[in-house]
Parts: sequence; C-alpha cells; structure tokens
Amino acid sequence: GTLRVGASPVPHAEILNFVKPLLAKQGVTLVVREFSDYVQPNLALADGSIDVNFFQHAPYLSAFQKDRPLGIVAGAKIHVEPIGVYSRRVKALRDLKTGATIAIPNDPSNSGRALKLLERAGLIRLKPGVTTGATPLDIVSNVKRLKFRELEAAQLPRALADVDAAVINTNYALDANLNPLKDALTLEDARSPYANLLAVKPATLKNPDYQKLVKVLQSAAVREFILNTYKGAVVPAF
Amino acid sequence: MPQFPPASAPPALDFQQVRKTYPGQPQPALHDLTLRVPRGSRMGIIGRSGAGKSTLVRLISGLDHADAGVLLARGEAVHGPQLRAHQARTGLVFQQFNLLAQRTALQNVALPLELRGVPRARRDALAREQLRLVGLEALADRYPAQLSGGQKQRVGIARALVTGPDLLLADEATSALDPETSASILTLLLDIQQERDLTLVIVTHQMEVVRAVTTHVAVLDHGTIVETGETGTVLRAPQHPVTRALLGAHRPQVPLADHETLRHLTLPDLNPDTLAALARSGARLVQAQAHPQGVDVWLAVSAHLPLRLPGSAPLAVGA
Amino acid sequence: MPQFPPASAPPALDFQQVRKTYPGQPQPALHDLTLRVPRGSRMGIIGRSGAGKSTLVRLISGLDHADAGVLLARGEAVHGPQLRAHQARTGLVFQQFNLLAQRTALQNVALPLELRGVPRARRDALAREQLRLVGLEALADRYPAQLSGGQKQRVGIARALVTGPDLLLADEATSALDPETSASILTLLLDIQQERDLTLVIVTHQMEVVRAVTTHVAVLDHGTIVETGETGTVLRAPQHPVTRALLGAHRPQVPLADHETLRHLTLPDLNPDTLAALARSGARLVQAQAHPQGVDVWLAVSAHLPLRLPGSAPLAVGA
Amino acid sequence: MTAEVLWPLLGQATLETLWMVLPAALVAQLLGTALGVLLTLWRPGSLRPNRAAFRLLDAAVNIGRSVPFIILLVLLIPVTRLLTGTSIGSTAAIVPLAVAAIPFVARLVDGALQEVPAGVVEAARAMGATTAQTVFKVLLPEARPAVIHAFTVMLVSLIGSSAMAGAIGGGGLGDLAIRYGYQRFDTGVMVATVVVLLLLVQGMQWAGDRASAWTDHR
Amino acid sequence: MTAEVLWPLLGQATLETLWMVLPAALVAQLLGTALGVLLTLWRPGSLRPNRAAFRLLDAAVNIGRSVPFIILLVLLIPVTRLLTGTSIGSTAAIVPLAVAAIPFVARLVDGALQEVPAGVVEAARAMGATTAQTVFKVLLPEARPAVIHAFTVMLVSLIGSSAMAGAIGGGGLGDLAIRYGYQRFDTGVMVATVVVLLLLVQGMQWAGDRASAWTDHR
Ligand SMILES: Nc1ncnc2c1ncn2[C@@H]1O[C@H](COP(=O)(O)OP(=O)(O)OP(=O)(O)O)[C@@H](O)[C@H]1O
Ligand SMILES: Nc1ncnc2c1ncn2[C@@H]1O[C@H](COP(=O)(O)OP(=O)(O)OP(=O)(O)O)[C@@H](O)[C@H]1O
Ligand code: MET
Ligand SMILES: [Mg+2]
Ligand SMILES: [Mg+2]
Repeated sequence: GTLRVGASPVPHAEILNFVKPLLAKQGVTLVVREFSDYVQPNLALADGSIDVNFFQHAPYLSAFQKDRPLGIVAGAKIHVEPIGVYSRRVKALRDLKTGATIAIPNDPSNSGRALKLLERAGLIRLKPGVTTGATPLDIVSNVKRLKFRELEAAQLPRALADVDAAVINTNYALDANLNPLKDALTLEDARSPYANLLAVKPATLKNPDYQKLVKVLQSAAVREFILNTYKGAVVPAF
Repeated sequence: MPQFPPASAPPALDFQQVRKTYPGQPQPALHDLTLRVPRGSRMGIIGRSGAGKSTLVRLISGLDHADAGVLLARGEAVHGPQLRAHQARTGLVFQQFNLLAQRTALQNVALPLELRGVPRARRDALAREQLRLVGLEALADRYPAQLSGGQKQRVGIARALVTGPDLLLADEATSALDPETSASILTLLLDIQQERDLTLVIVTHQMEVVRAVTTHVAVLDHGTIVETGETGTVLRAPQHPVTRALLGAHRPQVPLADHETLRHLTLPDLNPDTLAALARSGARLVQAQAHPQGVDVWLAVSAHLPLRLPGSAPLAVGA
Repeated sequence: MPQFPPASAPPALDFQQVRKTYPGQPQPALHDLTLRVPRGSRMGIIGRSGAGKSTLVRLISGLDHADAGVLLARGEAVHGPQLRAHQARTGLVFQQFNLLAQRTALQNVALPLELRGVPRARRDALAREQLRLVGLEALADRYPAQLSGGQKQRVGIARALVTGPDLLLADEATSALDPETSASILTLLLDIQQERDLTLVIVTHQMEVVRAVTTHVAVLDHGTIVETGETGTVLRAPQHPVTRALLGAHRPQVPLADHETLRHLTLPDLNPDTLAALARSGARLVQAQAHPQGVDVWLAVSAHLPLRLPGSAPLAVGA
Repeated sequence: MTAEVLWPLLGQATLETLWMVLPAALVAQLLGTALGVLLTLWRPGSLRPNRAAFRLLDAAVNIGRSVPFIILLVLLIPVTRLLTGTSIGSTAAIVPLAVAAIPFVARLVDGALQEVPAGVVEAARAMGATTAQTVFKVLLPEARPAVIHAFTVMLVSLIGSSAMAGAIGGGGLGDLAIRYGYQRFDTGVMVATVVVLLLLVQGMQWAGDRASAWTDHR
Repeated sequence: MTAEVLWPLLGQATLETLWMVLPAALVAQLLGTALGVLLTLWRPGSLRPNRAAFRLLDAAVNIGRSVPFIILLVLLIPVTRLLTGTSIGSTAAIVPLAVAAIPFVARLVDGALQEVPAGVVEAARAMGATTAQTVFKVLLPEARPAVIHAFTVMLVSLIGSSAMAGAIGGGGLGDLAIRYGYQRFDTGVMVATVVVLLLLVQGMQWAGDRASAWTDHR
C-alpha cells in the first residue's frame, strides 16, 4: 500500500528518502511530504492528510497533546539531534560573567530543552516539576543573573557574535561550521529523552505497512546512513 | 421680473426659489432662483464669470441637490426615483468636457448608448454618425489626450446628442471652437431642434450665440436671476445694469474725436431710408449688428448735434 | 507670404521651416512653418479647431520639440542650456488651465515666484496683487476645485503674468470668460504691454479679440501658416479662403428676401457721406464693425442692383 | 549541493511557486477589487455612502491585514479543506495566500479608484448610469493602469508570502531558500534560489509595467 | 495564561511592535519615496529618461522585493550590526524591516506619481522649473493623498512583517501571537494579541485615511 509521511526536511525527509527504495521492494510506496513548521504536521496527521509524521521528539509530542489533544501517539524512536552550548567569548561555562546574555531557541520544544541543558550545567534552576516546554518564565534561580534571548533556532549561530553564549541544535551548529565535539561548552548526552520518533494515530500502529517502515528505519543500513551522513549531529536512537 | 405665459404642458424646467450653497462657503452660489424654461424653447443663460451658471446646470442634471426650493424638469422633481429617467432624457455638455481618458472618441460618444444597452454594432454606427455631424469622423479612434481642445469639446457635444435627448444642457459648449466650427455646431443644434421637440439650455458668454440661437435669455448675477425674457426683448431693451454691461462690453473700441460720444440704439432695420436718416443726423456709424429682432446700432455722435431718427422713439442708450 | 521687415534686434520668435509630428500620427501637426513675431508685437494666431495652434504654443514654451526646422526665441534656440532661461522669461496660459489641484489660487499664482526663490512674504504680496488685477482677490484661498471655469482661467492668467515675462503665450486665455471680464483682462494685457517691452502671442478664435488687441495676425491651417501680416491688412483684405471663412463666419445670421444676397466689404469709415452713399445704393446694412483699420460692413443687396460706393475699389466680398 | 541535484529542485520549486501564487493572485485580484470598489462606493461622501457598511468592511479588511499569515493559515484550515480537499501541500496553500492577499488588493484598489478624476464619474452620473455601470464602465476602466499596477505589486508580494507556505508543505522557491539557505547554511542554493526568484519577479514587474503603460491612453 | 501574566506581556509586545515598526516605516517612507521618485523620473518617456539607470534601479527594487524576509534578515546582519551594534532584538529588527519596506514603498510611490495629471507637470516645466523643483513643488505635493495612502498600506504591511522579527528576538505582537497562540495553542493569548493588532491597524488606517482626505483638495 501507500504510506504518506510528513517530515521535517532535515534529517527526517532525507532518511525517509534513503529508505524509500528499500520499502518499495517490500511493496510499500512511501510518499514524503516536507513541512518547515512544527505545528502543521500534527494537524495534518490528525485530519488524515498524512498517515505518519516524523519530525518531533517525545517531550514535544506530549506537550503538544496537552495543549491540543488530537489523539496522536508516539511510535518508534529513530534518532536524536543533540543540542549544545557554544560561545565566542568564553572558553567554559563557569567563565560566564554576571549578567551575561545567553541566546536560546524560541520554539517550544527547543527552548525548554535548552533551559534544561543549562539547568543540568548548574547555571539556573527551573520550577520543580517543569520537564519539557519550560520557558524563561519558569526560572526560579538565576545566580549569575543571566539574560536570555529567544531566537529562531537557525538564527543562533549567526547571532553568536552578539551574545555571550548560545544554545544551538547540532544540525545548525554543523551547517554553520561549528564542531560539536570540539566547540561545544556542553552537549546533550546520548541518553537524551529527545529522540525523534514516528507519530501516528493509534490504529496505524497495527498497520503492516507502518510496521515495515519502522523495521526498515531501525535497520543497520539506516544506522550506517545516519552516522555517515551527519557525522555526530544526528545520532541513531535505536 | 417678467414671467412667460403658462403653457398647457409643464415647462421643460421650473425653478422655484432654489438655493444652493457649496459646503464651507459663506455665500450661496444660487439663491432665490426662480425660472421657467418653456418646452421647446432655446434658453440662453448669461452672466459674469462665477455668477452661478455651471452650478445651475449641475442642479438641472442632478449632479448636485438644491438646499432649498423646488426644481422640476418636465413637471417632475429632479431627484429620487425619477432622477435616472430624467438624466436619460437629458444631454449635458460639460464646460470642461469630462471625457473618459481611457476611451477613444468613438467609445466616449457611444458610452451613453452602452449604458442604455444598445447593441455594439448599432451604438458604434450611431456614435460614428454623430461624430461625423460634429466634423470628427476621421478622429473616431483617437484618445482624448490626442485631440485638440476644440476637438475634445466636439466629442463632448456628440456624446450629449447621441441619445436624442429632449433637453440639452450646453455649458459653454462652443467656447473652445473657432467661429466657423462654432457656427456649424450651432446650426446642427438648431437643425436638431427643428426636427424634434428639444429644449435647449445654453450657457454662454458669447453674445453672438445668444443672438443667433436663443429664443429666451436669463441673466444670472451673484447667484440669482436679475433679468429674463424673450431674447429680442431683453436685447432690445436691457433693464438690469448687469445685462447692459454684458451686452455693452460689445461697445466698440474705436477712437473718438473729442466732441463725440458713443450712443447705442436698436432699430428695426437699416434699410436705405434709415440709412439716409442716419446720414442726415450727422452721426458716424461705428457698429451695427442685425439679429432676428432688429439691429443693434452704435453711433458716434457730436454731443452738440440733436439726434432724431425715424421710428426711433426715445432712444434706448446703452452704457 | 508677406514677411515683416527685419528689425535691428532679433525678433521675439522666429520659426523657420518647423515641423512637428505627434508619435504615431501619419500627418504632421505642424509643417513648413515659418513665422516671425517682432519684438513688442501682439501676434494673434487664428485657425480652425485642430489646426495646430496649441501645438505651436507647446513648441514655443519648450514643452515639445520640433522634429525639424529652427525655432528661435529672442535669437536663441529653444532647447538645451538656454531653455530654462527662456522659460523663466515666458508666461504661458494653458488652454486647459493646468492648475495645481492641491494649491490654493494664491499658491498657484505664487508658484513661478517660488521657483525663482522669491521670499514667501514678497511672493504672496505679488501674487495677491496679480489676483486683484484679474478680479479674484476675494478667492485667493480657494482651491481650483472650488472655482468656476472662468475663475480658474483667470488664476491661470495671473500665474502667467506674475513674474513679469517679456513674452506671453495665451492659448485661448479668455475663452471661458464673459465679455465684460474678457474685456477687462484684455485691457490688463494691453496696459502691461504699454508699460514694458512685452511680446504677446494670443491664440484665439474670438475675432473681436484679434481686432481689439493684436497688431499682427497669423492664420494656421492644417499645420502651416497660410496667411500672415499686420492685423489691419489681413482683416481688410483677407487673401486665403480659410482666413475669409474664419472672418466670414461672422456672416450675420439674418433672414434675407429672395432677391437679396449678403455682401461683405471693408470701408475706411461710416461717416454721414458714406452712409448717404449706402442709402443711395439701395442696400440694407445688416452688420458693421469698426476696428482701428476701418469698418467691416455686411450688406444685403438686391442682386439686380449695381453697387457703387465712394472710396470702395473693387469690392472685397467675403464668403 | 551539486548542480544535478539543484536544477530539478529549482525547477520543481519554481513550478510550486507559480502553482500557488498565480491562482491565489487571480482570486485575490477578483475579490480584492470587489472589496476595494465597495470601500470606494460606501465611503462617506462617495457614490453610495453607507457609513455602517463602510465601517464594517473597513474593519474586516483591517482584520484580514492584522492577522499574521501563519495564524491565518491555521484559522483557514476548515475552509481550505472544504475547498481543496486537503489542508497541506501547494494546492492547499492557495487558499490562505489568496485570503491574505484579498484585503491587500482591496486597499490598493480603493486607493487607485480615488485617483479617477471626479469629472468623469460625474459625466457617467449625468448620463443616468447605474452604480454598477459607473463602476464597470467608468471607474474601473479609467483606473485600469493603476489597478494593473496594484495587481503587480500584489503578485510580487504574494511570491514573498508564499515562502511561508512551506509550513504546510507547500514548497516553492521561498521555502527552498529558507530550508537550504537559511536553515542549512547552503549559500549556493540560497543564491541560486534568490536569482530565480528575482528573475520571476523581474518578469512579472516588467509585464505588469508594460500592461499598465500599454493600456494607459492619457 | 492568566490575565496578570497576559497584560504585561501584551503591553510589552505592543511597545516592541511600535518600536520596531514606526522607525522602520519612517526610514522606509523617506528612502522608498526617493527611489519611487527616481523610478518615475528615469522611466523612458518621463522627465529625465535614463534607460540604464532605470533598469538598474528597477532591478534593485525587484531584488529587494524578491528576497524572502528571513533571508534578508540574515544577509543584512553585518549592516544591522554596524548600525545598531547587535544583530538581535527589537532595535536590530528595525534595519531589515526598513530595508524590506523600502522597495515596497518605491513601487507604491512610483504608482502614485504616475497618477499626477500630465498637465500640471507641464505647467511646472513651462515655468522653467528644475527637475528637483518639479519633484518637490509639484509631483509630490500633487500626489500627496496617494502617497499618504501608500504610507498607510506600507505601515500595516510592516506590522505584518514584524511578526517575523521574532526570529531575531525582536518580540512584538505578531511574535507573541505565533509563539503562544500558534505554537502553544493558547487561544486566549492569540485572540487577545490579534485584537490588539487589529486595534493598532484600525487606528493607523483611520489616521492614514483621514490624513489623506484632509490634505486632498480636489
Ligand atoms: N465646489 C465649489 N466649492 C465652493 N465654491 C464653488 C464651488 N464650485 C463653484 N463655486 C463658486 O460658486 C460660484 C458659482 O460658480 P459657477 O461654476 O456656477 O460659476 P459660472 O457662472 O459657471 O462661472 P464661469 O462663467 O466662470 O464658468 C463661483 O463663485 C464659484 O467660485
Ligand atoms: N498628443 C497628440 N497626439 C496625436 N495627435 C495630437 C496630439 N495633440 C494634438 N494632436 C492633433 O494635432 C492637431 C493639432 O492640435 P492642436 O491642439 O495644436 O490644435 P489647435 O489648433 O490648438 O485646436 P483647438 O482650437 O481645437 O484647440 C490636431 O489635429 C490634434 O488632433
Ligand atoms: N528535529 C527536532 C529536534 O530534534 C524536533 C523538534 S520537536 C518538534 O530538535
Ligand atoms: Mg461655468
Ligand atoms: Mg488648442
């Protein structure tokens, strides 16, 4: 049969396009629809315009479901795009001066994620119980009186010169010629809860075509593709 | 103020105590305006620049409303539901032409027919014929920007005539025309009027036009009618100073000898007898203008010569 | 074609074989146009509607370029670096006024002074004075949309005069004016001309204006000058059919008896002797018009009567 | 990115852009002109003054212009699905693009109509023209050059807005430039895309200017 | 979100929007009008025809209108940093907003100037006016109502574009609506924000229309 998948262009659509011929051999036609937005793919899934979407991680999905219950469930986890802190002005996080400005992504998924990372690094403390979807309003302790600037994720590498530090998604860091392994002051570790997953309506979980898709995406071939293509900016999560 | 005898049919136009004030102006542009235009008459409206002539035309054509008073056309009010029917039977030549810049001369003339739903072929034929009558056949496909002033004015005239109106309002419709073209347009108007029951309202500052074309004349001054009547009567014996001034501006600009003064009189004719009498009177004739009601004559007379002419009662001496 | 005697100073305007064709038109609007306007003269330009009069004015004022030929103003070419200086010394009254809609009458008249950098207070005073001269003092603060046709035209005239030009181009500048206002504007122009060395080029279709105001006249037809000369000469003995037609359109519109025909002649005077002779000839005088060069006379004569008048050589019979 | 990959991408994106923008532009021009005419007619002191209707329409047009495009996109989903059967893809993008452009056109056309000389409208009125005739035979034809100019301005603006249609998978040149040039720092793709965009805009502006000049007889 | 949190957020966002949009609008109007005048002057058959200069400027304006806003934002970073000292925040947003609006204004003003009757320009020329005088004493004043209309259209469009300034942390109402209303489905915030946006737009449109009508003496 045919499976319509909505995906972010990178890396999701690229991974899907990689498995397209493999699935075709199993009689599954994959139609990949690219979205450059994080809201529409869930709406499209809910209204049946697509069968599967592949762009978000579990914390985002659960936050989304809380804001807007659409009956979407998490399917298989595929990869993690780790996030890290970068700076042109300091060599280590502890060198950040009082009142320093930190740029963080402004979308709901990444902004909370960035704050969590900064909390783990001991720079701030968030309201207890807030897991994902935290905003600067949830900060309860900020000893260095850091100032936060929320920018679009892709803008962060470009604004690095204007701030003391920035929390940058690895894909943007790589594309902007930053080396996550060398340049990041701190980086999310491999156990990140932010694994990108396939999301579907519950009924789809039993769809054999969907099951074939999961199987292929979690195959060794895909693992190799991810490692070779993204060189650490994207890490397999299976 | 003289009134025309009431006709059995309602007059073409009937103004009663009409007033119109432009927004923000202290003085009304028209006030206490009472005037009847008999059906089938040719009414000339004269008056100084700014007297209110164009305003009068705007009211008749329904482009503006009177603030007070009554204005009837063919016995019906010029507003409300009758307005459109009135407008459809009324032709209007604007002082400033108001041609559509994006339509050719032909399309401009065809416009009123188009508005009445006349089919394309027929309205083009009618419009072309009308353009021919005003001498613009060859320029049918020109746009207004490609026409001279007088050519534009003639397109405006053709546009007002093409629907065969029974009331034609012409606001200085020949002011941009040379005398020859002007005469041919006026002849056209008279011909049309002869053929059918057309009432003409002609705003003009050309006294020759008043003389040659109109049956009645109304003199506007400062927004009100100061004199009105049959053209002959008014021209022969103008009562109001403004009328005299407008006519008297034709006072010939000739050098006079010291003892001479200029005198104006109207005679029934200048036949050999009258001429002989004039010769005997010792006056010099400097200007004469015949019109259907007689001849306007300007004489240079020696102040000390008594002036007696056959058939001239006490002289109506102008300005 | 008669030429005026060459003056010592260059003529105000000198056209030599000028041609102008509007884009996309098969016929030139002006061609083979040769004309001299002596300094200080008052040149009347007459011609039928569409003859090319406004085009001529556009060329003089530098708004359009001749395609061929030479056009000199005060001895210098009307293009290139001299153009602006020429324009600054030239006043232009447009046939269609071309007032700025967003400026009051006063501001319109003050505009040319503003362009010359005259300080505010002085230019307002000058503009106000100029408005007074054309009778519009009271309307100085009105916008063009609030003025009548003739009022707009007078603002245009004031705007052309306010800088004290030595060349004034008036394209039918009195066409929208009643005779009284028109006469006062013409008097104003003559007064100004008397005071200083002003050359007037007056495009008009009002033959009275030609008679009363101009010293020279040029007749345009189909884009070329068909007759030119001193006004008196041309009016007394028009050579070209078009000239006759334009003058003859004043042919009086009077009813004639069957045996009568209308004849036109120009006499030096209509003094008692001439009148007596006319009386003897048995003709009926229907129109006479004195002008500085004589009197234009229209007679209704019985075809079978021989017409002999003292001092009238072979009759110049019009139309 | 290599040329072999880039060319087909650019080609497809160009088609997507045209497919989204042209129908949206046509619809917006039609409906926007209609609203612009109504604004002009209903304005106090105009041909058919109607204070209440004018205020309502004026506010509606302002609402249309106040709502950020992405939000409009969401609000319109039911309409979009009704009209195109889906809420995603280039075809679906036509609906919000058109809806966003309508009030814009309305404002521009309203402005254009106000430049028609009062005298010619009066000429039509004096002939007894109905309001509809005045609009279709006089106002719009006399404003034609300005209305065409407005159409061109809107068309080019729509190309700009269509970049945001990437949010619903509409694709197109703007989205390509954003995805590769902005999000992936691929300057080559960005420059190539912007060049194609420029050529498109240049062509449209040229055609619009020509059409406006050719149909102008003043 | 509760009212106590919402009000200050809305207040601040409104200030941010005004702070971004008003200076950008002023700058864009000035420079855009200048370019619009040059387009009009240099156009073949106009006052100072100059085919090469016209083509160049026309293309430059088209480039400005082709580049998606977000990309313009990136391309302008060096300029923005030079002018405002930083590439992020509301102040920095003024620069790309202004730059995006300049070609837009240029097109609108060009259109407005072409509606000035040829006769009055000729009147100025016949008086020997210099080109500068013709522009400042005749063309612009006579087109004033249309130019004010263009300013209003641009101002409202800028409010729309300013939503995208959220990308560089500019904040503002549009960004608030997108982040809370769109991304977090907080309909309350969205509605409140859109209402404030509408009031702002309504006020600006009203003021613009009034200014245009009051200064129009036709
Ligand atoms: N829109 C207006 N607003 C204010 N005043 C106006 C308006 N239109 C005309 N007027 C004034 O009303 C008076 C009458 O104007 P109208 O146009 O009727 O004069 P007119 O007799 O036609 O003059 P003309 O012979 O010069 O055309 C004039 O004084 C004029 O200034
Ligand atoms: N822009 C133009 N394009 C094409 N033809 C034109 C243009 N302007 C004028 N013409 C034509 O050139 C001829 C001369 O026009 P011009 O305006 O000089 O006439 P005119 O003598 O002033 O006439 P009028 O007395 O009617 O004002 C006319 O036949 C006219 O149709
Ligand atoms: N691809 C994104 C990430 O891993 C997913 C964001 S959740 C919408 O950062
Ligand atoms: Mg009038
Ligand atoms: Mg002319």
